[in-house]
Amino acid sequence: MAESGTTPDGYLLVLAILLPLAGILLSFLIGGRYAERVTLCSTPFGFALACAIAFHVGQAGKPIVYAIGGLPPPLGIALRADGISAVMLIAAAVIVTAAAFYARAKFATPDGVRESRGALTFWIMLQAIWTALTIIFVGGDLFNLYVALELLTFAAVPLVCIDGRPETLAAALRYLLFALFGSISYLLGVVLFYGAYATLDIPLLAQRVQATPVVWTAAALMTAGLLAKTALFPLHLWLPPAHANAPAAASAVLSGLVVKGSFFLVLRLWFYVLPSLPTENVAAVLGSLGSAAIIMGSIMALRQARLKLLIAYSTVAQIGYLFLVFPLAAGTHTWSTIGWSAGLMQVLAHAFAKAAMFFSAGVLAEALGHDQIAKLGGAAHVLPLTFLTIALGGLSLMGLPPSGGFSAKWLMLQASIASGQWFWTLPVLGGGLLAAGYVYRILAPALSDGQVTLELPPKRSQEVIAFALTMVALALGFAPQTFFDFLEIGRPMAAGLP
Amino acid sequence: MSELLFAAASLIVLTVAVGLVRIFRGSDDVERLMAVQLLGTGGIAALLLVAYATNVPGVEDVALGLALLAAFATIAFINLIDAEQGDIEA
Amino acid sequence: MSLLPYFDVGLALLIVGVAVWIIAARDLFASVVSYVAYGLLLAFVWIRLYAPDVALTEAAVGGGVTGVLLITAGKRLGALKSIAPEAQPGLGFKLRIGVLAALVAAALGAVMIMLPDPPPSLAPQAAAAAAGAGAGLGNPITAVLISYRSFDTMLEKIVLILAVLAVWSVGSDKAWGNTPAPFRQSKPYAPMVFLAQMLAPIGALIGLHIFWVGADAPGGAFQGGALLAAMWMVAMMARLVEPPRVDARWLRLALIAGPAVFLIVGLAGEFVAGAFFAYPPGIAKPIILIIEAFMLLSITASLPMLVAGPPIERSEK
Amino acid sequence: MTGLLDLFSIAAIGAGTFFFFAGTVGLLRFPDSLTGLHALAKADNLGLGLVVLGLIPRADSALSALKLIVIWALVLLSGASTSQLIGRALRRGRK
Amino acid sequence: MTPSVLAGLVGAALVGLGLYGLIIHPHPLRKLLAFNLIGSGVFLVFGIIARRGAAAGFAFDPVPQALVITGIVVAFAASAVAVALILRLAAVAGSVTLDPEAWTRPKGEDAR
Repeated sequence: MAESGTTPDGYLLVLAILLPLAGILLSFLIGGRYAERVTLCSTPFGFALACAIAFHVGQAGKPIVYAIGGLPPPLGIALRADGISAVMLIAAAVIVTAAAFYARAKFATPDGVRESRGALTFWIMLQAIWTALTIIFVGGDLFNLYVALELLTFAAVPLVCIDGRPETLAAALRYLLFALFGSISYLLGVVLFYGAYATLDIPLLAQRVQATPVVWTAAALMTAGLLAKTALFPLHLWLPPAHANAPAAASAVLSGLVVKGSFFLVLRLWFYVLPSLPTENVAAVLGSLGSAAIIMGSIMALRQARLKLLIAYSTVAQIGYLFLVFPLAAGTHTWSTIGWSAGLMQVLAHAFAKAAMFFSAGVLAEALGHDQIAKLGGAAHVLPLTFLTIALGGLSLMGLPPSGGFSAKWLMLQASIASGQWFWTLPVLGGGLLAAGYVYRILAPALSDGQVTLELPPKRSQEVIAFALTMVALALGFAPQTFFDFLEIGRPMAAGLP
Repeated sequence: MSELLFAAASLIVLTVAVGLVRIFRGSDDVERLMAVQLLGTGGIAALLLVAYATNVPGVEDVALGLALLAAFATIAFINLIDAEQGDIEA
Repeated sequence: MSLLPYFDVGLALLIVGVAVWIIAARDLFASVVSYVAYGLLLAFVWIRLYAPDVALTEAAVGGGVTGVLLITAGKRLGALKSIAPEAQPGLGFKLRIGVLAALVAAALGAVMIMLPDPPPSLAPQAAAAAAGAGAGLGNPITAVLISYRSFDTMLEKIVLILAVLAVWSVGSDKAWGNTPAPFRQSKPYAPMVFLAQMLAPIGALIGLHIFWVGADAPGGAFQGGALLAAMWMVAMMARLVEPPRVDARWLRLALIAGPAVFLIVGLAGEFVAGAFFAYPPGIAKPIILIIEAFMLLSITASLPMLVAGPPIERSEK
Repeated sequence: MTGLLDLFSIAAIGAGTFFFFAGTVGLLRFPDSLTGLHALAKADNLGLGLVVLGLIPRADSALSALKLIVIWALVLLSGASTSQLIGRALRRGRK
Repeated sequence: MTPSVLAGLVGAALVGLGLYGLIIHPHPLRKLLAFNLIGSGVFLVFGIIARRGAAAGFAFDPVPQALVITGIVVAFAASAVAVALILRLAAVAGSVTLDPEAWTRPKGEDAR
């Protein structure tokens, strides 16, 4: 199951990491407006590399591997791409590319200056988020993943406070403190794993782990740290101010992708490092926290006065759904596969829908000069495409067909019933109803007859980018069975696969 | 021989501890600063003694680093104290 | 009965005592001063754990440069009189958090006692690799950092670059392209200039020495770089030199030199040695020294920039 | 020969430790803590010098021995300069 | 009690103390000091595990020792970014409060 040797196509993994990494170094050196050009030039190549990786994984039907420096674990570090890595790589490349093109208007270096603070920071940090996520998705070594997590934090925090207002600085600082607590807790778990088994390689650990107190403590510490970074209730306090105050292009990446990075590592930990442990109780705790997040996040979203804060609280709720994967995909039952598909579908559907929502909120705030929900009366008549995007994205958040969100929630219901854990249907359905409530709160005034004046005409290209992403979220609802089979590639407990 | 080195180190660490009490009780920033500097001196002595007794290689370099950094931190502290007392523009 | 166990227990009590003080001290300054003392005591523990490399890193980066970062922060915060810290939390809250923290510490302490015996270790593999395909480095830690786990080390340099940019990015738009605030407002008096003039060159020499011996003895690019960085800061504190402009091309080049050279060598490895980040046998040691030299440069450039803070507008000076 | 060197080491380190000890006793007995600290600084620098002297015969190499001396010189240098700096900061602060 | 076990207990105590300080101190600079205490406690655990792994002629397992060097540098970078944010917040807002209510409530509207 766990091969440590390099596969012939493994070099693709190194290239996928080194491409954006070289972009960071080049941008930092030559600076100025070149940082933007470097980003825009490298994103298509990154997308192509992600597709190539997915193609090779699909063809081989097993993970592709690269041992860095030709040194196999445990002494060396290995990179590994399986089904979920490949899918996440593609999602990240698409959303980062979209954010880059969306942000061109706001983060262009002004004429007459060689270099500006906001532009240089945005373009380099965007590439850094992309680099960090790539490593997280293909990393096979727990300490290497720690460095990638830190990279992600250092890239994400400055984006929150890029416009320098006091409330954004306070939000960024809170975010940083939560993230640092998360990293150090994760790191403590990592060292305990090393102390118990003298390796940090995921497949090697999976072969060796036993249910000892040291392993449980290590897993608990790592999980707690990752939950703080993923903003799972009750560690969600930092997320709404941070995501709501960042510029729209950054919010989309933060909400759509960055929190998924740490969630991805929670998946790796429980389904790839510890699949052999009896984890029913852990799954129940994570599922309960997720359920609480769905309900609390949705209720908070209903109460927000600002559109971006509403969308940010909606992220808190949608993150809750992700954690239902733990009780619903546990073990090797036939329903586990359904639960697994549901969880990954939710990751993808939320990533695209939420990025589209934040992009739309950005267009709206720019055009109207505010994002107060109470003052949206009639706004849909002047910004039809933007509100269509919000409505379609909302469809996915609520879980109505046809959308990726519907597939995800439908599969969750199926897995709950098939596994006899009917109680998980309550948060799934309740969250859908509450989501309908908060999406209605945006759309109802906007579709009414009020009069709004545009301060600035909306940027057509930005509206189109948001709309395109929302279409991806809808298209996910039509994903064929082969797509779900692909997600099973390399999963240790996959039922019915070698 | 090593026992004697340990004994000397223990005694010096004890005096270091008394210096630390000084930091705790001292009401004055300058006093606290001097106590830290003295802690550096005693700490280096005790470190050398223990490392020689337990055969840790390369400890001279560690002590060199500590000596440099003690001076470095002191300069930073003096800048801080000067700033708090209102930097006089020269 | 040896004296050493008593010594160790005394040291342990001392460290925990200082840590309690750092948390409990009323006044921010007292807390920061104690942190510097704490860094020194930690170096002691690392020596007791037979880890002179880490002792040096902890003393230089964890204690020294972090201490100065906090001191500088305290200084700049002190200049702003209107800082209103919030009310202290209530006793009940403190009690509950205290119990939680005590439980975490107790659980962790129990786990430390329960670690498997005999302990698993990669030391045999590291020894075998060093003797065989390894780079012929006498210091196994340097071998791990630059060879077996080179990928981590390169990424950590990228983290430093991002941190520098993050620090710069909190400045104002108008300040971009200027220099960070000087470490000291007024002209220093003669003894400080004298001390800096003596200390900086000697310290730089020591830093270079520690870098140079790092291939075979405790030391290396991290430790040497941290000392060189400290000496650059000493020179800036005494106003012998001023902080550079954030858009200075040489500064940018110095900051990226380490990871960039690492990246290029790593790419070349695929063609020369058959794998990314592999070193061609035979000339591995000189190549590693070249990488380390550029990393030394990047560390020396980045640490002072992290302490100096964002660029400031001319009028703010 | 070794016995003689050992004796030298013991004597020097013992004397050094005594100075550290005496400095601290002085600190506790001086009425003004600042004068006490001043006295302690002198005693400690001497103490470190003696400890270093005692360790030199035990150093692995000439380079290590040289480093030991440099350590002491560095502490003396920074101690002397910082005393002046601190004194100045103090005069201004307590005026 | 071996030095490793003793150091392990010290590491555990430091993590607990730091956690306490991180949560209860309202001032972000004090929180940062507490974070550094947790960090040093975690690093000590690395040191113990390295020391326990002494084998094959090494007095320690070099892998955890190398990892901790990376960890120390990363922790320093984190502290530097936090300090920059704290100072900037103090300069533009005159306060370093982290209370989200102080910042997120829109003018004239009750956000709760």
